[in-house]
Amino acid sequence: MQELIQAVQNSQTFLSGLSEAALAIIFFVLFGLVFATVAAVCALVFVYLERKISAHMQDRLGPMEVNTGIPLLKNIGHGWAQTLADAFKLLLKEDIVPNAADRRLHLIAPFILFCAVIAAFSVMPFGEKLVVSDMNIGVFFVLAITSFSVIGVILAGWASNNKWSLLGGMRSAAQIVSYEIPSGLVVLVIVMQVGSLRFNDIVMAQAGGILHWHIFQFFPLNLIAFIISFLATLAEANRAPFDLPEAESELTAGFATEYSGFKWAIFYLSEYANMFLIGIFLSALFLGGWTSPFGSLFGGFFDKPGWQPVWIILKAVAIIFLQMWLRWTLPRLRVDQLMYTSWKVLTPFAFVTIFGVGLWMLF
Amino acid sequence: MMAVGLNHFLVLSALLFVLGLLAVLTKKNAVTVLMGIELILNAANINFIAFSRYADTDLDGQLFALFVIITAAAGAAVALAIVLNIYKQMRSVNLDEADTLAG
Amino acid sequence: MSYFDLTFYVFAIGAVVSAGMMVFSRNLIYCAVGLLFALASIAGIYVLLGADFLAATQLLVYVGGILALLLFGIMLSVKFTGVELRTGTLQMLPGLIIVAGLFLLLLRMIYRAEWAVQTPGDMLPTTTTIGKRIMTDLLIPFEIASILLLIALIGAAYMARRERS
Amino acid sequence: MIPNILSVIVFLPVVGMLIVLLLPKEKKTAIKMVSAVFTGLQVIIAWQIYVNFDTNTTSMQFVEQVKWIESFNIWYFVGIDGLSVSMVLLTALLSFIAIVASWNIDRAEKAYFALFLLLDAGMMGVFVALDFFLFYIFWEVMLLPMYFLIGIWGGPRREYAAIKFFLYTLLGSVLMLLALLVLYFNVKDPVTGGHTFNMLHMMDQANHAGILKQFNIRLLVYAALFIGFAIKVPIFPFHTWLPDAHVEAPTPISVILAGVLLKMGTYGMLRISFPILPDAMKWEPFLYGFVILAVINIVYGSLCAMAQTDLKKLVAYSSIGHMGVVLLGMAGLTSLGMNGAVLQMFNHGIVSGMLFLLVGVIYDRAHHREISGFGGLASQMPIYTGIASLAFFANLGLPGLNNFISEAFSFLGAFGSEAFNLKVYTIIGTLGIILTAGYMLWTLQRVFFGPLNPKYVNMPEVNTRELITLVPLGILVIVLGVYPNLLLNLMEVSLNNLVQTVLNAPSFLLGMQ
Amino acid sequence: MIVDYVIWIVLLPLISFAIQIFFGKRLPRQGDWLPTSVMFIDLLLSLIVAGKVFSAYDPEFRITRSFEWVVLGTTTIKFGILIDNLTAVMLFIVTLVSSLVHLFSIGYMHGDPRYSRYFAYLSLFSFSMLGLISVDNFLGIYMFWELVGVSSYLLIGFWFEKHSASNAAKKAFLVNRVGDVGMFIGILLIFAITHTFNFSEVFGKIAAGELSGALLTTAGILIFCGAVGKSAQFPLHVWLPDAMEGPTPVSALIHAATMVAAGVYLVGRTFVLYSEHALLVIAGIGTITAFIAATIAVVQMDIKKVLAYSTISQLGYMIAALGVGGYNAGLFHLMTHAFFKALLFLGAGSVIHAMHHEQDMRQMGGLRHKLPVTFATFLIATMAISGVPGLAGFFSKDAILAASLEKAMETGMLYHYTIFAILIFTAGLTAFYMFRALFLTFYGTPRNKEKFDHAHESPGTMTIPLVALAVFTVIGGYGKWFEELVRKPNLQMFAESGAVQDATHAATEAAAHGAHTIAMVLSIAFAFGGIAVAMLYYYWNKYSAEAVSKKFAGIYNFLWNKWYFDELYQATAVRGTLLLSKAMGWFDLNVIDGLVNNTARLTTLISFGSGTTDNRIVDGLVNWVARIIGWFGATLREIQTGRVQAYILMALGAFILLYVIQLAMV
Repeated sequence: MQELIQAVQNSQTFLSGLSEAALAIIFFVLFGLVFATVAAVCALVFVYLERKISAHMQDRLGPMEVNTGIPLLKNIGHGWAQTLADAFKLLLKEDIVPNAADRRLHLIAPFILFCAVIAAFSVMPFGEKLVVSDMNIGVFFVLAITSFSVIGVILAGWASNNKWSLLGGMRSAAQIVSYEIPSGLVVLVIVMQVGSLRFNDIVMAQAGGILHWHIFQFFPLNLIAFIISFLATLAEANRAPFDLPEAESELTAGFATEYSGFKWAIFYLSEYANMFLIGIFLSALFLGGWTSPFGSLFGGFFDKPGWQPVWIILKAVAIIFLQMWLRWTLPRLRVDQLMYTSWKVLTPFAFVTIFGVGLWMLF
Repeated sequence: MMAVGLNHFLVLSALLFVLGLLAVLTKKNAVTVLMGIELILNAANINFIAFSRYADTDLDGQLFALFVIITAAAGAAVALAIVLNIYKQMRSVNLDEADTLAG
Repeated sequence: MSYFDLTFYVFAIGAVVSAGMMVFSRNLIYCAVGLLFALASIAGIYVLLGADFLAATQLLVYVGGILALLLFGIMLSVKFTGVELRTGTLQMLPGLIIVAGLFLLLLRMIYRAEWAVQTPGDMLPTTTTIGKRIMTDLLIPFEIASILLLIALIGAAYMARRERS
Repeated sequence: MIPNILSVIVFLPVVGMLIVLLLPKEKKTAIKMVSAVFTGLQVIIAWQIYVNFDTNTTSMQFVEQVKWIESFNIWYFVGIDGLSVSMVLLTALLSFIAIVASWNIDRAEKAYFALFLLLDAGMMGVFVALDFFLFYIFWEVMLLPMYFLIGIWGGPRREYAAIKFFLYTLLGSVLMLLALLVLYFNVKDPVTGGHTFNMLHMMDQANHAGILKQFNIRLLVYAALFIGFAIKVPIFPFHTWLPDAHVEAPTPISVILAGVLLKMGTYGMLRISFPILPDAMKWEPFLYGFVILAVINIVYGSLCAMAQTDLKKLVAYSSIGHMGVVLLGMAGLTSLGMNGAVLQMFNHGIVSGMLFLLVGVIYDRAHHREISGFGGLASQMPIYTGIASLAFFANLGLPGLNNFISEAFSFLGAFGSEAFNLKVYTIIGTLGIILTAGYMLWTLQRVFFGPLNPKYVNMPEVNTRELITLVPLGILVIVLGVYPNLLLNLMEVSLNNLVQTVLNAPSFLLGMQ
Repeated sequence: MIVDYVIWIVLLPLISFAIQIFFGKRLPRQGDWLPTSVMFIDLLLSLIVAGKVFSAYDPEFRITRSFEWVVLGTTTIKFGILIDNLTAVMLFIVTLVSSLVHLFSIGYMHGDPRYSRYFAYLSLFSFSMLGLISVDNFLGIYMFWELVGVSSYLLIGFWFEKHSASNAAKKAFLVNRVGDVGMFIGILLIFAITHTFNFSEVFGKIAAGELSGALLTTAGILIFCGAVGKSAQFPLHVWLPDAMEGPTPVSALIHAATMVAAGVYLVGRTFVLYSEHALLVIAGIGTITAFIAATIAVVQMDIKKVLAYSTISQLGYMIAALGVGGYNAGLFHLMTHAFFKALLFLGAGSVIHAMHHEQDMRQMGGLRHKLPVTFATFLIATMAISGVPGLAGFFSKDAILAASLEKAMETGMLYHYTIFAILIFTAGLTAFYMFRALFLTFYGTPRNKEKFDHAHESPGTMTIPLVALAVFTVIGGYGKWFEELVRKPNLQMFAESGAVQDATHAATEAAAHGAHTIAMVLSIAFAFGGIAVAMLYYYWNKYSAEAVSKKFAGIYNFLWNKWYFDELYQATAVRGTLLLSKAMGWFDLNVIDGLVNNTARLTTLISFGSGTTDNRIVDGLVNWVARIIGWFGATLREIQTGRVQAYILMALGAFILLYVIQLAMV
């Protein structure tokens, strides 16, 4: 950020006259918008993906009809514009706010949730250079920011002034908080191996082909760590097997019941953005991030900087597919089972992996 | 406004400290008092870190701030448990009602 | 106005305003939200002061943990939902006066005292040095802190249990 | 010969007391046995002292001197000479006999015997202590158990008597404390130059410094000491506690009270006031006052005795009379008189001890002490009458029995003293002999002779336990009567020395005028 | 060698006393044979001693042995035995009478419940009497003096069930005690000056003039007091008649021969001590006692009382004799009196024994046929005591009268003449009352028929002593041996300057002879006069005694009540001391104790006073202060609202305040 400002200042454009601070503001706004749109777009894609995959899993077609008049695109078919339609629907839909609810909170809650997820992207390594702010405490920052979402969930639950949403909010908050612990611990395993919190350091540690990926190091331990991390982050995103709070049968849409229209879209969007975040986060940590699986096999062709974002996104999509897959196959966990897995299964195993890796590294 | 120096941070922390204190002093609800306390602690942390930045090189200040955060967390947990117990006991958390220790 | 000053003022004002909101607002939740933004902006200020690790811990612990806790506290300690959460204030006037007096004193102190100020070095990543310092010099406090947290955990759990049963 | 025999004899009863305290309350006989054993041991040790006592040195014997409290130069300084050896023997003997006599104490035996042993230690301590501070401490230690012994196990008006006794003696000991302090601060320790409690240093007039040089101060100190000891003796105006204390105290306690405690007053005077302040003692008004009081004691005591209806009160008043004789003997400042006085202290201890035991015997059987209540016991209890008449005749000074010798010597000493003309007073004093004979025989007649009181037709004869207490005293009465040298040559040398030192002590009188 | 005998003579009775008192009951025949046999052994030993002394036949005969009893610095007290002619004679008399009395009491006391103890007391008495005689110093004599007193007390009060007996015993002892105290003061005086008790040393000091003049007389008189007490002289004679309560043999032994004689012996032993004036006093008291006793004896009806008063009067004679310088006359009379008075008492005892303990002569009469031996011996003794010539009594009484006449002639003082006159008159009286008693008991018609029939002669054990004594009464008087041996001691004998023969002795010899014949004539005349009058009243019953007593009722009652001495003493001394003691007792109880209790009450009052003031003023103050503090407390309490925030507020407020103040100050 600092270098950018310097560059602009001495670029004799009309902008250089502005004070550093003004420039900083401009850049802030700029980056924010960029990310918001990128995330939004990806989310829409994933919504569509999810609808199609879940359909095919359940041996049905999923959305096929919705299409647009745009010449090229219309012949893709397969209802590619479905999410667009949804998005437009939500945008246009009347935004109902329960009368006794706390208007302002009702408004803020979704945005807090959304910001938390989007902010995490600023650290994600799409390529060696392609990272917004190459923070030294990258991984730790992600954990910190994601914990914001808890607040958002609680406020949403509370602001909609109805028992179910409150309980849903509370329950999901509890779930997010309790799953934060195993995910935090597991991250520790990787950080121990790499010795640094910067994403790029972690990724570079895994350069050199699929065999160097962390998932395969210290054989069983890192794999367990990956699984724990996958499940924990899934639970944090209130997805699939852990999506009790939104379980339709009991708590309708959980904390989001009273939301409709644009705010609900925001929720929906942040959920999928969260999925995408998880994908990138896990691939960076375990699957070698932007390094190509082939390593120096094809003369390091695939390792060129250009391929780096492709690899990381591919891996992310794979993880997302895995998540969706899980969602539509596994039954929902009961609340006590939910808590049980978190405290009695994931956390102990996380400890085991930490100790294991720790000991292993000593010898 | 002159360049942001140490004094700015000190003023900021003083201000936050004062606001936290005000919350503690004036708020009726126990939880808000707890919030006030958290704010005071953060104000103190700002001081620590400011001095660790401006006054000496190694990170003693920051370490200390870290420990403050840890203890604050523990403190908040216990405080909250107590507040909830008060609530269970007296059906309300307003501090002015919890004056059984009155002289 | 340097970029640095700007961010400082942004965060400072954010913190003060939200702290003010916390103090003066009637609605409990608004207090909580006020506190939330205050803590977030304080995290920002930490970053400005080169304490990046601390900023992250601040966010993680305060915002993720304590604030969530407080919110839970608020919700659990309300007789029945739905009613506007009013929290009055006590002895506001005297409080204000005393607090203002204190603030003036603090200011006087700040400006009178000659702080042994050094020119700040550049912002180095602090995590490694903190990690090293904790594991070497401050091992014992660190262990004690862990025990403290354990105790707090058990204590809170115990009280909460009794509270529920 | 047992090393540091004096500490042993003083602290033996304390050990006994501890053992008694440890024993459970129920084990009554065990408690009694323990205390009997310990006092018995004390008698044996006393016999050791008697045998090993060197009769021809005037210096202190069996001396033990250990630093006790550095800062105030207080020493644990014990030793005995002719004056105190008889008292030590008397205390040991009477304690043992009193223990045997208190065999049928039925209330709180454990406390009783513990307190008794403490009292015994206190008494023994007083007689052996040569450091004024130590003397004072034992004086007080002896006081407390006595209060309880009278106060708890006494007769109907015991509290009154105990409190009166306590307050009286306390007044006395307060005055003594004042004197103690004056002496402490004004006597230079020849060795260190600082203050000292050591009596021997105090006796040496050279060490007197500071205000002790002024004569009126010396008189004041002497007066304070005199009153302190007078209460104990008791001398005429301060004596009213004695009859009450005796009447209310249980028999063994009144044996000890009469046998030993009274002697502490006179012993105190001989050990402290005479040698330390000889000129104050020789000051005409004081001395003649002393003699007049002694004579009053004799005559007044005998007359009051005659008027009593209670047997114990009668014996109490007779003790006052006999102590008057001791005082008279002392005042004469002749070797004969002094020896007579100290011998009288011993003999009176034996005789009054015997009398109280005898009264105790009747009291245990008839549960009352009214002389008129008895009558004609001689026919019913011949042995008891025999011993009683022996004691009665000894008390009225029949020659051939111990009291006569000491009374005769005291009177001879007083009458023939060159230093002062006590002839008239002694003659009045001899009146006491007639009066004593009078009330003694009168009592003997009313209690023993005449027709047998129907109430006591089947009064049991004196039993062996009582005999154990009475016979040794009886033997002593006769033996000392016939051959008093047994004791006299023990105390003779040191008493003559005491008399000489007091007689030719320099007088500060000159300084005053 | 002789000394060892004497030591044994003294100690044997003590040993028998010890054995008798402890094992008496268990001995065969209750142990009466032990003391009696011991007494006879003593008699034998004293005969040997007497034999030795007489064989030496030297007036200066003197053996002493002593040992150191108590050494006290300068003064050493020696105790020892002194034997000279006087001691020998006295030993003989005492042992003789004592053994005869022992013999007599075997019969007399037969069947008494405390038979063995009676003999124990008798041997105790003998021990103390023998000790008294043989001791050589003042303290020793005083000690035995008291022991004799005690034994007499025990014997008089032997039948202590009888109230009168124990009263008499007490009276005897106390009166003796009064006398003893006088003697003790005398001893004190002597010791104070001479620093020794031994007779010879004291007399040597007197000879050397250390003790002289007024002091000497007072010492003499004081020592004489002892004699007055013991020998029942004028002021202290009241106890002897009452002493008759004891068994008659006791009276015979103690109140006839031995104990009462102790006084005379004391005067004799310490004769040198008495200055002229002292002797006057002694003579005076002696005569007064003789006269009073004789007059009282005339009217007595109890046989033992008569004899008691006659003893007192005879003792008066002896003391008077010594007083007038008739040294060996007095002591000779002592010896003879011991024989016939003991005989009279034992005779009376057998009469009483025969009449089953009847002592009142009015119940007796005409017993001469019933008790022939007793009558015969009683008659001899009566003649002897009345001074019928030929018998022992005559010689000694005549010697006394002669001595008093001689003294009168020598000093020519009216005082001595009156003494002589009174003595002569009492001699007559003696004869009268003795024969009166004789006639009342043995002659005339028996007044108590029933008792008279039962009367029978006493058994052998009782009659033998009577006969023995009768023999001695007869032969005792003859022979000059007594005069030569028992010589009147004088100062020179003891002066260090060695014994100077008494030159003046011969001169008085002639004068004495003249006085002697006059005295003899007068005494015989009065004796027979008295006998005649007695025969007139009681033998021929010419005049009735009752008529005379009625006519002279005043005098009669006066005499009958023993000159009201008892009442006098009772009123003055006894009741006086009792009253005084009651007063003292009361004084002690109320005044001194009162004082103490009042001081206690006073202190309680003061404390009450200070208590009330205290709790009104001080307390008031305190309460007031308390209230203020309370008020402050209340006001301040408002601050303690219980609300934590309020506290913090206050704290901060205070902090700011302080800060500001500090600033202001700086």
